[in-house]
Amino acid sequence: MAEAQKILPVLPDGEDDAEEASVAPRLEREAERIAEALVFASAQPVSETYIAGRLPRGTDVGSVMARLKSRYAGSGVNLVQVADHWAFRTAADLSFVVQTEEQEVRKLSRAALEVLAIIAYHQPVTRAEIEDIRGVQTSKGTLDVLMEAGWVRFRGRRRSPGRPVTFGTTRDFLDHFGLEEIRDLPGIEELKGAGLLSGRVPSSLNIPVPVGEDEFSDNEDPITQMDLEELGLLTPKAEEDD
Amino acid sequence: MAEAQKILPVLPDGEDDAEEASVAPRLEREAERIAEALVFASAQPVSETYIAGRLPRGTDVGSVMARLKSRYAGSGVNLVQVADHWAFRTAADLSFVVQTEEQEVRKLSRAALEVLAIIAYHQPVTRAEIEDIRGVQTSKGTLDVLMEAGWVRFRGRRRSPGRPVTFGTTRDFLDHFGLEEIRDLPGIEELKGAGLLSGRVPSSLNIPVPVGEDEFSDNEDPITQMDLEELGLLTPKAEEDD
Amino acid sequence: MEPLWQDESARRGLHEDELVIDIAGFEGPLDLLLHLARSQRVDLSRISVLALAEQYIAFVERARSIRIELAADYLVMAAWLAYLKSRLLIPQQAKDEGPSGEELASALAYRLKRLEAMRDAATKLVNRNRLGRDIFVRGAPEHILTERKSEYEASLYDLLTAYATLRQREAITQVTIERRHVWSLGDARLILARMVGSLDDWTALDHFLIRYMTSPQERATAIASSFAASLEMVREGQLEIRQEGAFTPIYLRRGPNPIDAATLAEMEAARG
Repeated sequence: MAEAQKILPVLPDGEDDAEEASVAPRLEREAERIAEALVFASAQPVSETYIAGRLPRGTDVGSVMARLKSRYAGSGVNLVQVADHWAFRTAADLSFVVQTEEQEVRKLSRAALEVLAIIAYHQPVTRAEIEDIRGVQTSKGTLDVLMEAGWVRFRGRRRSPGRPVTFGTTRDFLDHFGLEEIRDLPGIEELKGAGLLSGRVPSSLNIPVPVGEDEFSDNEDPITQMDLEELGLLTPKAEEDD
Repeated sequence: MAEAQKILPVLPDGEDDAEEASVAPRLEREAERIAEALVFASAQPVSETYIAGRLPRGTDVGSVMARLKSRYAGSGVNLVQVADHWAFRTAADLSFVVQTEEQEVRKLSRAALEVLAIIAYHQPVTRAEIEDIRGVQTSKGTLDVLMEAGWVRFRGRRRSPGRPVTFGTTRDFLDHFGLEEIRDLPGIEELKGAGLLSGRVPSSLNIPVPVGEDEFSDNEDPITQMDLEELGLLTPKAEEDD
Repeated sequence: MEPLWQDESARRGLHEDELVIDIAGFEGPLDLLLHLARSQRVDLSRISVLALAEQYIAFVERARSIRIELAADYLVMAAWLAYLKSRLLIPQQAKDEGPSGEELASALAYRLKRLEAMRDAATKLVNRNRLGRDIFVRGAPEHILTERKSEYEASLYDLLTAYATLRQREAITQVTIERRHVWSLGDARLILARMVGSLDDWTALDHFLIRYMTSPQERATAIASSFAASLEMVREGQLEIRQEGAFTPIYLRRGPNPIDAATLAEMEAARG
């Protein structure tokens, strides 16, 4: 008390109940913080009664919310009231920043993942070889999806009867999966070690070391302009948008 | 301009160059609002480059984020940095109020936790090095669990004979444990100083490390033909492809 | 503080006799050693490695006396510690180039300290404020960021899992499983290489081997395999071998062409 007396004259408004008054704002601020965290973390707008239930008994929720609302008034995010519920919303004038990215990310199907993995490990690989490894036919759509995603490309042609097209992965593939080079893909021992492959795989199972981007194997030719035209990739895009 | 002039006298520090100065803070505040809206709208950490791409050219994103961070410092919601990403998270001291019902934090086995710590503190680290530290083989599935949780990833390969794969932690790991960067791991500097992170035991002082492939902890029974049929793994494959 | 692992309290309260029974609760010899070291109740850098070695060996012997099946790791460690003990007790000879007992002891102490440090780190980590338990994200995010160029999402983990599952599925139909009840030559060779690599003196190593490494059922295969492996190593000059007469102890020591660290590392790697 004696100490408080000494300090008092320095305070801007030296009232008698200054000691009490200095505690109240702290509690008020704490109530605001709690309300703020509750509304932030909730998946739905939060009712005032719910908030009240988490604040010290006797707190005036209405004024807590009003203060919080004004605190956010000029921000990029606003506290808005919906009926007697509260929620945070991006400030209306900034909705353009947030709304540009409507497109939703799609998960790759299991089939697509399998094909992609085979192409990554076994490249350069032909479609027939992919099907041989998977034991099922690969629908055209699956390869299309991978091409569209920008992860798979035509690499070249196998020097074998029919000169089948070979597939390989792209630079974007490495980027997306955080690989420096294709040879960084874990080998059989490492897949086993990481528990992805069980220890009981027969010794006959071997995983090839993928052949990097620009190295062409002996029995592979680079893809040419003509090939691309043949494959229908360079035809004028008239019939697009079907 | 005319408007700015009118407002000037009201500003607390009406200096001569106030005209320029009054524009800059407004732009700065606007940049803060945009950054705030972007990060607040997302549950995932948002990269600084992404934010930069949405701010006026030439904006110093670093200082915008720093100001925003200090603006939120005492609030119920904090702006936190996760590697080069930013996210809003509820303040740690409010965890007692925010408890949601569906909260479920992955319970890790003791072994998994130990492996996680070793990967975090020693990264990039190979599996052999992890086992050297623990003195036991890493059971299959331990690394698998950590990777599935999204906390551990294949990082690359060691430039040493055999090119063993190295492991490291992910941004999700930092996010989950509330770390800005790896250097914030508790006690990492002391451990480094004590030589416990880099120091290698000279190989002439080899202490026996378990030999491979005997799986003592492995209490699985061999898979039988019948199991396989039960699991549906041996049913004839039709052309299942989506 | 959240208990780090459930069996912790139960384990740490064990008496030594119970320890024997609870061998399964330990994650390998180093874990057991660390537990024994902690029971000395001193700073790890000041533990008596000799006392530790003795405790460990006594422990292993007790476990064996009541016929508890011990994994080979524990026995290799026992053999190694017995060797370490002899290095610590017998004064270093002048022309001995191998690591001294003290060096070996400090290497062991280092490994114990490092393991303990990582355990502490794990505890600190798991007790941090964690996302979803103490700290929460925005509950109603207003948009999903697509920072990536691709509109498709897949992680490396997804990719590898898909590939591994696929290859496994393809291969599994041809699986034949065999259980190994014998020591392969490779096993025996590696164990010998680890233990004799730095032995300058004639040592009755087969004594250690048989005493610590094998359960009675495995004795025959252990002797046969290590003997065959040792002959091979003698031929390559990695070992020298001596026996006074039939059924007398077999002595081993480092040969003129000893295994260097790199070769040993290679062997370890090959065993994977």
